[in-house]
Amino acid sequence: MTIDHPLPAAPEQLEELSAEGLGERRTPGFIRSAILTQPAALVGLGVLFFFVFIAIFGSYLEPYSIHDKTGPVYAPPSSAHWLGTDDGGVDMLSLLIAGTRVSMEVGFAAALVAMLIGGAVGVISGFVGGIIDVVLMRITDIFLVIPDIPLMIVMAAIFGRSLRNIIIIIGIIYWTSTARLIRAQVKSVRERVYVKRARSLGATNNRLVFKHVLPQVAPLLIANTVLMVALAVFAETYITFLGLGDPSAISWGRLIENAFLGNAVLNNAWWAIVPPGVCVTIVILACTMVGQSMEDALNPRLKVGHLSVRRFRLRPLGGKLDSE
Amino acid sequence: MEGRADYVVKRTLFALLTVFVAVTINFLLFRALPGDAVSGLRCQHCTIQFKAALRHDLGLDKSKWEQYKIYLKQLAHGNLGLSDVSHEPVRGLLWDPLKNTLLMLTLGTVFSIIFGLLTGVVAAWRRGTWVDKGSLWTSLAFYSMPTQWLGLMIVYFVADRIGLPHGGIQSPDLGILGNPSTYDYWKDRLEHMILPALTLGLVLYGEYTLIVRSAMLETLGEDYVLTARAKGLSNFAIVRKHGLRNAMLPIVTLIALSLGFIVGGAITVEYVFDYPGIGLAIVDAIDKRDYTFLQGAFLLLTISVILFNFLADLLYFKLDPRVTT
Amino acid sequence: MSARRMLAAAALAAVLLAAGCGGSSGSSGGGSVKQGGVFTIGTTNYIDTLNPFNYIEAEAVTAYLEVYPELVQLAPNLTSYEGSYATKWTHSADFKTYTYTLHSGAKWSDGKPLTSADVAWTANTIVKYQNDATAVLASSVAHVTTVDAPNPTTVVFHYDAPVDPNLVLSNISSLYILPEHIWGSHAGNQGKDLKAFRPENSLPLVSGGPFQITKYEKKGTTVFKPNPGWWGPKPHVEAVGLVYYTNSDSMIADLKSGQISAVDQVPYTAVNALKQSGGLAVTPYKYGEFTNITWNSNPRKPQNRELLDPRVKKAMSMCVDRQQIISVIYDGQATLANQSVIGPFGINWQSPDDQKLQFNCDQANAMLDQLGYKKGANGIRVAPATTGKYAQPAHPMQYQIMVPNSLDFNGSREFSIVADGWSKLGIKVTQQAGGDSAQAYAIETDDNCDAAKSTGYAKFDIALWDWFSYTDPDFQLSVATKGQWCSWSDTGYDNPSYDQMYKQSGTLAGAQRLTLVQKMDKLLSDQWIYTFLVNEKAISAAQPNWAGYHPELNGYNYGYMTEPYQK
Amino acid sequence: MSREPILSVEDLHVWFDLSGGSELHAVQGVSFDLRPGERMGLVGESGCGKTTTILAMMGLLPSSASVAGSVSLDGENIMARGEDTVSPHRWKDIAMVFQGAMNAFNPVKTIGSQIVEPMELHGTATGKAARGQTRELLELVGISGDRVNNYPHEFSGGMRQRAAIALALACEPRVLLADEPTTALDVMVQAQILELLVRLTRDLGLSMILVTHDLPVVAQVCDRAAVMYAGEIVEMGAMSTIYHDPRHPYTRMLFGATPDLLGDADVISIPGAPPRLDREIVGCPFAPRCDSAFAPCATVAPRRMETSPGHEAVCHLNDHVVAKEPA
Repeated sequence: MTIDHPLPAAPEQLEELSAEGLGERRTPGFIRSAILTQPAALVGLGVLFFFVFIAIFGSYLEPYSIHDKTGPVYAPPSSAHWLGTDDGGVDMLSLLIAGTRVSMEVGFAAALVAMLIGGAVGVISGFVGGIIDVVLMRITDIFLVIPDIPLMIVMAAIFGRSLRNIIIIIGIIYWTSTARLIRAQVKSVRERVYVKRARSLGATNNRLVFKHVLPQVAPLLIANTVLMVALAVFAETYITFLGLGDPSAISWGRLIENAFLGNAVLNNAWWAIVPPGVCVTIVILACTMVGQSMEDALNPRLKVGHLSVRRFRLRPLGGKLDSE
Repeated sequence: MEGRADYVVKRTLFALLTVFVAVTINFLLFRALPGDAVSGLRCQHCTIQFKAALRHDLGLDKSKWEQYKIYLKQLAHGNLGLSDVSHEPVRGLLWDPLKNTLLMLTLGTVFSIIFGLLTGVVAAWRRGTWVDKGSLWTSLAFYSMPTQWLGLMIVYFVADRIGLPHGGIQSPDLGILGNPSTYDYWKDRLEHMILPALTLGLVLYGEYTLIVRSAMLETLGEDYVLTARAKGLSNFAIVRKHGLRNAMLPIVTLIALSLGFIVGGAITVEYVFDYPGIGLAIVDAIDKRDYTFLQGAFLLLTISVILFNFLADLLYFKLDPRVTT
Repeated sequence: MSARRMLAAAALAAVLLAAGCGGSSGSSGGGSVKQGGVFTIGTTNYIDTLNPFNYIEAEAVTAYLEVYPELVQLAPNLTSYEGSYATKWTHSADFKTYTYTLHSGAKWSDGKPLTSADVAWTANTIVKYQNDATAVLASSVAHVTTVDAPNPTTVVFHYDAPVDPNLVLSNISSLYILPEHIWGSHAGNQGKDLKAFRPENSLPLVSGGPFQITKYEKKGTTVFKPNPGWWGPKPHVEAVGLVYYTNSDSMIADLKSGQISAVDQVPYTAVNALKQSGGLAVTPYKYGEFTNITWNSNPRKPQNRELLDPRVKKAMSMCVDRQQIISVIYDGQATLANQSVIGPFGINWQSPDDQKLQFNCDQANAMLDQLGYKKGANGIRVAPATTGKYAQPAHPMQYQIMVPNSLDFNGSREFSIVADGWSKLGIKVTQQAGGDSAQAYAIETDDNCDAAKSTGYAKFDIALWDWFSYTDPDFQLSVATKGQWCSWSDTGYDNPSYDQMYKQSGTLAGAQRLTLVQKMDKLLSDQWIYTFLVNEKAISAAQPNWAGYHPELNGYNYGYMTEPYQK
Repeated sequence: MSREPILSVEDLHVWFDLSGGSELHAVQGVSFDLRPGERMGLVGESGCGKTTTILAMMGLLPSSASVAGSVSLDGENIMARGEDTVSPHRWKDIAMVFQGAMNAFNPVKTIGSQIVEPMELHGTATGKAARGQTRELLELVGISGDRVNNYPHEFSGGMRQRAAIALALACEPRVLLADEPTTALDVMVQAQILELLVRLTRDLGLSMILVTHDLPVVAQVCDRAAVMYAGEIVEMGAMSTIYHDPRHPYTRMLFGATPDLLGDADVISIPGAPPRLDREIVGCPFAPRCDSAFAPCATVAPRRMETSPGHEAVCHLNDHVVAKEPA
């Protein structure tokens, strides 16, 4: 689990950092304010909404059919084809829009799968504790070490090429870091006063989990899921590029693969190479910005830097006093 | 001190357990395929009887549990089976590409670690300045790029401009009329290695800069850094004596954990650059559905990643006197 | 990815290439022939082994033709055979004995004599272990009982049945004659040692052909240098380098930068770029690959049995826009295929009465309407319920099409064109990925495939496929027999009277055989077990300072490497 | 108490930049003198600016801080040119025992090497001599000299605090700033550490500022105390005077307050919370929590008054008692 966070944390650290800064019960508007106060998060969110919009309404926006040859092979961008055409004379812009749909679908669905598995394991492990916790965390540790990408390749090669399989494979490979993060959170929430109070008042475990623990863990889970979307989009391009993608689905990964197999480089067709990669990069950046901003807000783990080029400044007293 | 010995024992056991789990997953995954290695065979003489005999020869008529035991036993002897395609021992088929990959990977990784450390430390040190912001965004961008795409971009925009080959491992005309000199040979090799190593290096560079920066920031926020400053140490001395050494702890762990990613990156990079390493061999095996080879390659990669993680654990042990469990 | 397709099943790879061979009838005349120079050929196929009992990759044959002698080879016209190590040949009146006269005074590159004894040893060894260790080359001696070497320049092949000369030559052209003094000691252990022998470990290889292999890198460069003891026409070059690339992009880049002399197959997507870059000779040439839709034609097929009806298949075929396929996938470098299983190289054997396929969706719709396949509310046609042994309920006409990923053209794109056409007919198809051809075959034939019990071919409906064409129709015709069930048969076609005709065709020669072959061809055409789409053209490119490069000879004729020369 | 002050802080202000452009006025005109051999307590709740004050004196504030005022050592204003003038005196003349000695030591280096570090840096001792001194220092604070090569995690909390004191003494400073040296230690250990500090200042002739939230501790240890509230010193004087006659309700309440039962938090059980320092305060900052507040408290800021010689307070209650302002 190495490409999940841009500022990833070692397993040992995961525990610490999520336990920090969580002293009090969070209000529901927390996420909103966490995002709205950070420009990077706002920009990221805007970008994500844009791509989600394209994904949903893309079929109305595609200028041409993605199955038809509507121009010459590798035609450069023109007024008829804004992003030129590919090795089959198919309109690149239409392909890019169609690719958005599939890539976003895989991204969000796989992240959801990872969130469900990781969240469930994390909550159970953190809430129940004891031997179950030990066993689940040992399993998580092991999967954390087994290299994800080779495992993903093998699974994709074995289970066959369909979108559903890819979503499941990505999901079941990336749940581990979520599980660790959530477990640490749940553990700290469980020890908090109001949860203890609820427990002493006789709340059932179910009620405790759904009424008290989950709402507190949710923001972190959502932040983690947003980061996971980036990971899933990335993984999809990876699997697809190796020829293990869904053959009937046009995704960004597929377009990169097409550019490679279709000799776009030889044909000097930068328009077939650049756009899909730029889209992937932008979406991953956007997810990272949103997810990271949320996590930072949840875990203010970066303390004051004691070291900096700029030291404290001296200020003449008079000026300050004037303004008082 | 007893606790420290325990640590080594525990990490060793954990590494062994992980290897065992990986081996088991490997066995189970490939048994999840519909049919077996024999049912996919097609040939004039592949009668039902022939297939049954072959199944017997390969031990496929035994129970899964028996097969699993045999598999483990074979592995213990270093036997990874015969390729489904070429029928040669997989162990031998892995060796040549592995050598090529290791060279390229080392070049790329060393590049990225050196530059990642440098820029990460500088960014953390100059936190909030344009140096920090610039390097943060650069590394985030590289980190977000699909490796294969970055490779294509480099082939398209860079290769011809700086006169390096688009791919391959040596020039096609090298050594046809006699053996090249050692110098020519290695110069040619290096020329073919630079771009794939650069691609891999850039992606890793992005990741490592981010890792190092955040680890350094965290370390520089620690109380003992304030103590060091109070003692009168210069900034450079603080970074060198107190910052880096302590930041190395998370960095070592994270770099070890990123090995899976390096391996993954190497696969696409080799594919894009037509570099005949283990990654290209894997792509080829995927293409030909050479499952035994894939199985062997997966095991090799997994075990080496586990091994490196274990080494990182030991390094951690060396770096951090606190570790006990 | 790979320009020529990988043959998955080792045992029968040779069959595919059986038709290969031809003669180098000195086409290097005209112009000034400069001797020397290094000719490097880029290819996306590799020589997997120099042991012909073990090879899988078609590129290996390229090497065998240059280092192991053959009795005959395919002539440069690619339709007839010419002598190679054999100077002439005759057959008995009953077509059961073939006698070849060999070059005299031939030598292996290590100076040992090359004689009929080597031919007899090689052929007899293959016959002896043909069901196991030598199965890869078994087809080259199909029906052979024994081979005699009455004197050093005569070799006699005895067959257990009459075999047509065209078929014999076709088969014998892939008999790679091995030096007995090297190989003889490796025939132990029931012949199993033959497969284990690695001739590439001691280079230069002992050669009886125009070249010696001095350097071999499986996935790198293999170097051929002229064999000084070779008895045939001398190569013009100082050396030939066969350079393997997995990535056509870097191959073409090397060609453009002048690092290699020629490329045998330029990917269709790179043709225009090469033409525009100028300077290179970009040439289309005759190629044997033809593509098709495969229909599951197993008469016991349990579901979607409407697809057994030739009229339905014909109607559906009529709404596949083959021109669109040619323009989108091949960038124009292909032609419409005849509806004949025999393929473009065997055009002389095709029946003149084969089905003709016109692109006409309206008529196709009318035909389906007439056949009673009415469109449902969702616009998808419904196949009505049937009764009888294979009763099936009424069901919508929606199918899965299997697309193997080892096709050397863009299969997904072809699928989408086919699917587009059929959607106009109210027929819905989805793409089923099938791995490479071996795995796709495995899906087609099912796990429990058994010709004796007539099990298998029960699950799939339609596949996109391609075949390679030969000058002799025998192999293609055999594919539709029950004998090829669970093996090369991709359709599951099972017609005893057809099998009877095939059996008979093996014992006929001359005009009689032609008549029967055409009858069989027409039968298959009428049954629409395949819908043939296009004949591919291959395109080669070479540096302008080279001449005499005939890429079409690759795999058929040693002239592939002996003829190129510097202008 | 007639000797010249060794350290003199005059009208010290510290502001922190906050995100969004606003500022936090953390220290608002603090002035006090420290004489040789004197132990002074700086007392107040969490966030009152006491730690910021001593960090400012050491020049250890982060770049988000700006500082005004003067800090004079032997009459020389070491704050005159910021970092440049502070740094030569740091650790050599003024050393510090940090709050939470848990983290004041680098966990991956031995205690000994960390004590040697400033000696070699400032050239007070090098090589073998430095190592010898380190052993002596450890013995001085009550740790066996054989433990120089131990790592911080091998020390108990109390030992680590002792080691931190040894570290502070490494360059033989004249002024020791101790920031909550006993927080997070159990009561027995606390007493031992305080005793050690008293002994050391007496034996070595050190001046010390003890920063704490625990007024009774100050009463035990110090000669003089300054009570801080909301960035200001609200009462300052000899310990005995303050103890017997507190002239600010906050001081009185601090004496009455018991530390948090868990003993780990810097919490004082006075109802209400201190005011926010990023806004302007009208009237007396303590008024909302004061049990003796009356009319002028809400609108008029009280002035500093000398209630008796050497005893100052900032409270309206003293308005009618004393007419004399401090010089």
